[in-house]
Amino acid sequence: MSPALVIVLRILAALGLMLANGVVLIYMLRKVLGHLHLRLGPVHVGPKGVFQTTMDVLKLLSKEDVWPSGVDRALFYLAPMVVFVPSLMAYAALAFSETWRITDLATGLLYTFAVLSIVPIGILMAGWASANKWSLLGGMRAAAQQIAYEVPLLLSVLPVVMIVGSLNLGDVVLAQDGMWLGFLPKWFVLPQLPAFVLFAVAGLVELNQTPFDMSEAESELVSGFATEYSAMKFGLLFLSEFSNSFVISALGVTLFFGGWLVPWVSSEAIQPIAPVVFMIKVYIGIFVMMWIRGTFPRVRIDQLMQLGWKWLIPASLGWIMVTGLVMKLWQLGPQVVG
Amino acid sequence: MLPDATVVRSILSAAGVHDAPAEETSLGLVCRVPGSGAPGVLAALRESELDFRILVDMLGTDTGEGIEITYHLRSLSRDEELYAKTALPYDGDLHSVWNTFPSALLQERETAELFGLKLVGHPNPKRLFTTEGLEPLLRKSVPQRSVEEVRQR
Amino acid sequence: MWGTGLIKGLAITMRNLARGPITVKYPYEKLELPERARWAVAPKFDASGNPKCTACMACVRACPDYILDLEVHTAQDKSKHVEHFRYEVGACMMCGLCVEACPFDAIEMSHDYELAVTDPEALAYDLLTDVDAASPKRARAEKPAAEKPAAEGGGPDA
Amino acid sequence: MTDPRDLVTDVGLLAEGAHDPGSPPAGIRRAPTGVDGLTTEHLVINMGPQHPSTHGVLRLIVEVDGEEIVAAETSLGYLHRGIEKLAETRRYNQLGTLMDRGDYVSGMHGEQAAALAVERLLEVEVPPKARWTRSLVAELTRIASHLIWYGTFGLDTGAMGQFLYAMRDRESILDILEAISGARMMFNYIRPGGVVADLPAGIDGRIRRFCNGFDAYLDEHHALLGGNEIFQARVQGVGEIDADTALAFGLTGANLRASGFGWDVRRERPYDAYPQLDFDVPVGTTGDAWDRYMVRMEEMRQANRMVRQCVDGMPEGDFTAKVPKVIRPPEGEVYASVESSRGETGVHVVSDGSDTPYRYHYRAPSLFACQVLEEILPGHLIADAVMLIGSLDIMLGETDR
Repeated sequence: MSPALVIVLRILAALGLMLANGVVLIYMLRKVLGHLHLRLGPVHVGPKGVFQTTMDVLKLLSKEDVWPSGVDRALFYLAPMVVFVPSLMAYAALAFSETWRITDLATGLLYTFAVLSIVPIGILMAGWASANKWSLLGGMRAAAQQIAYEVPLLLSVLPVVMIVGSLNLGDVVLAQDGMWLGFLPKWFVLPQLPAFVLFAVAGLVELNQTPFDMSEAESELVSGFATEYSAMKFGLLFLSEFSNSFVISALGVTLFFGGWLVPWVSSEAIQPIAPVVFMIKVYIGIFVMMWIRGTFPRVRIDQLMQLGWKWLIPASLGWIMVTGLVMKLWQLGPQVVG
Repeated sequence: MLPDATVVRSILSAAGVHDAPAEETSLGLVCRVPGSGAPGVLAALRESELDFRILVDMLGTDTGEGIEITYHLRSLSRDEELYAKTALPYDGDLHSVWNTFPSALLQERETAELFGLKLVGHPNPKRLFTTEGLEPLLRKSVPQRSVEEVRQR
Repeated sequence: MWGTGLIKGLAITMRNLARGPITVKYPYEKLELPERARWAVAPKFDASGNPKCTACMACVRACPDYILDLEVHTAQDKSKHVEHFRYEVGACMMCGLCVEACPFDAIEMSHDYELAVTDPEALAYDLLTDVDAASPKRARAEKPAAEKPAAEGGGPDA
Repeated sequence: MTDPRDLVTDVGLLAEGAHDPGSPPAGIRRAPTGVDGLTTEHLVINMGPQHPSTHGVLRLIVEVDGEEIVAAETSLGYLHRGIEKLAETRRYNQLGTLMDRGDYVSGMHGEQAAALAVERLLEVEVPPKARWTRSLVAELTRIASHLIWYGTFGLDTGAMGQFLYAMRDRESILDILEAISGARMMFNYIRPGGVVADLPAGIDGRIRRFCNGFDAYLDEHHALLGGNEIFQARVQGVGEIDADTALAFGLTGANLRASGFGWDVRRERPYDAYPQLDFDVPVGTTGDAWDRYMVRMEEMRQANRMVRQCVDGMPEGDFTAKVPKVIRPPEGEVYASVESSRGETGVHVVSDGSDTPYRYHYRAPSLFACQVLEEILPGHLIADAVMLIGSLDIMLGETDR
């Protein structure tokens, strides 16, 4: 195969994975929220309603694309793409197994965070271009949120990087292979529990998920930045939200829960079904997000800012220092080099 | 429940309303005050020893000769209630009592709008419920649809 | 404090997930209506299939929405013939005052609650068309047998 | 004691052109300051009538500086049906159908107020069974109404679960009320003189079963929403209304009691079976949204207690007094009020001796809650405005009438 064809195939694989994820996750969200709320969720289209989301995508595709008067046409058109494309790009560095990757980037972790941080710019564009005051407020919130939470999100994963000594997501997983004291899985969530909590909170903010869905905040801002969007432009905004939750969940699994590894099973034995294990773990992570979404109220924007600046950033910096000190004192160097 | 009528009368005369009738009716103790004097009288009642601190309710009634405004006052410290009535001509001036009782803010707008009165001294004398140009709905001269009209819908 | 409330909340939603859905899948499953449920007005008929209505107009007068209308033709011998007993279900608020007012138990609040129609004309229809009204004397004589149960009972008698 | 004149500060700030009612909204106004040619602007935002959190069709025109509200004006009338005018052509026993549609979430209380007013005009004695039945259904309705408030208040904060759990419990109440009255919301059950029909056989067992289960569910509701730290951070200290402001603006019911003033119509002007019932009146301290939340949660527990007492102590006898079918009360004027879910729901009837009221006035507690919004909102964030509207439990059906 020519290298060009391989690249195209890889991009198509990423796109297919993203679209499939979107469809599955929206169905899953409806079912999970439904059952959490004593309801059933979709039941009509297909057995147990499995084709409901497919039909919704078809509906969105066939809907009229409304251009409200007064919108900034160029930005209004570009915004969904600026939101969608980085979400797609974020799949590139994920490690589904030792061999199953879209690309094998040495700086995978940094790259993923970098592309994900483009998403709020698209949201800000959408909010500004919509010529709607609610959208504007939503966009402004997204911008404030991004500035406040990019930092703790990155800082919270730094201790893991310090331990592993690599930004490659595959290396991070391999560093978690094995046992502590013979029975505890060598997952970073155990020694790095504070880092995981910081990562989870900052990740939820980054994803605009309840309890931090400030830029959408349907009870305050109607629908925030997405108020004026319709048809597939809305679909793209919606889809990227779900795809991002997959990416963040995958990062969490990779960094703290041993990626495709299963405790008490050797990494060679798990190799044939590694991507499946990885997906199951990611979906469990997403289920927890949905569970939180079905339970928690939303924080207020000034409380969110306070949480970010006053607590998360100092706490993550402090934890980096603690980790560094421990590594220095006990001479625990990076486990994987290069 | 009922305040002492003589006390009410003395408060009213101190406020400049002489010979104001204050009598017991099926409603309770009702005193009558002139339309333009209503804000002053209500303020006097509020500051008096009867301590009518709450304007519970306020309504207009089309009596056929004009609009009668009823203020329903309540004193919490003495657990007494008093009704003050004001007779206004059609299209007359409704003097706002919001300075004394902020709870009249919206009710005065409603009463003025639905009885076609002119609101005087109100910070925001706009219509409250209905659109501009609608007849004052609660006047008896404004008919409802008759049964025949309803049938012919 | 310290996030215990958050954990407790998650536990509560999970407990409710375990309780299972309470959904009644409406068009496939239906709840049983209680006996007193009030929905569209329906005429009642006696054993031989004749309407019990005597065209006394009590229901028409009782209706707060003016949606009942009786068009009655009175013959020479005072017997009444109902040309139309119109009922506009689209404006009916199912208050039950007409049924309470009926002295002959000739109409009832039925349990027919699936009232959505696609044709606006169908929102008003005749309860009775072109039938002889029951004679009040006979209706009164028959009434004890067809007495409404106390639970269904109308308003207090005058 | 504060002078209410001091309390009113910003009322009608937006209405500078108010004497010309046809003038357009003020739009975006430039703040006076600017640095190097840069200016900041206040934004005028139209919140409602189709905003998800304005609980119906309340319209708030808010002027915001960033997200902070600097002025607010309520605009009502999107649900105005002219109930007071319609009542002038309805006979006295038809008034309940109108009152149901005023405060449509707690219809029984409106009917009760109308019935009490007509009874006061007629001077009839209501038999004990009717009075106890009325209190029973009124308290059930109070729980149902507060459950809706609880659910939607949570929705305002962004939580979703409690809404459906509240609906589950409300559904069982509505089933009971449907079995009693024949309808789920527009009951038309309480009439002048008593109630329209006796309680159906076997309903007391159903009500007891509900009461026994509900206390546990109520604890769960409180743990789910009130125990949540995020929710506490959202509501504590938000929208504080002190007792003087509350009294000056005519707040009643739970909103007034949350401000620390324990006025309850059921206590101060007892009606129906309340003199015989044993209940506590919860009173808050600071009058913030959290206090209003706590007061309403406790009111549900007290209402449940009263329902149990009503079922246990239900006397035998007639369910209605002898009242003529066409009621022609003597000439006169009365005011009767009940403690509805939202406050003091009053009915002021002027009778001219005919079979329809000459003038029928409906004191809607939510109207007073609406006017306190203009006073309290400035200084809060938009997110707090949503909390404030939610905690005041505004019902637009009765403000607009």
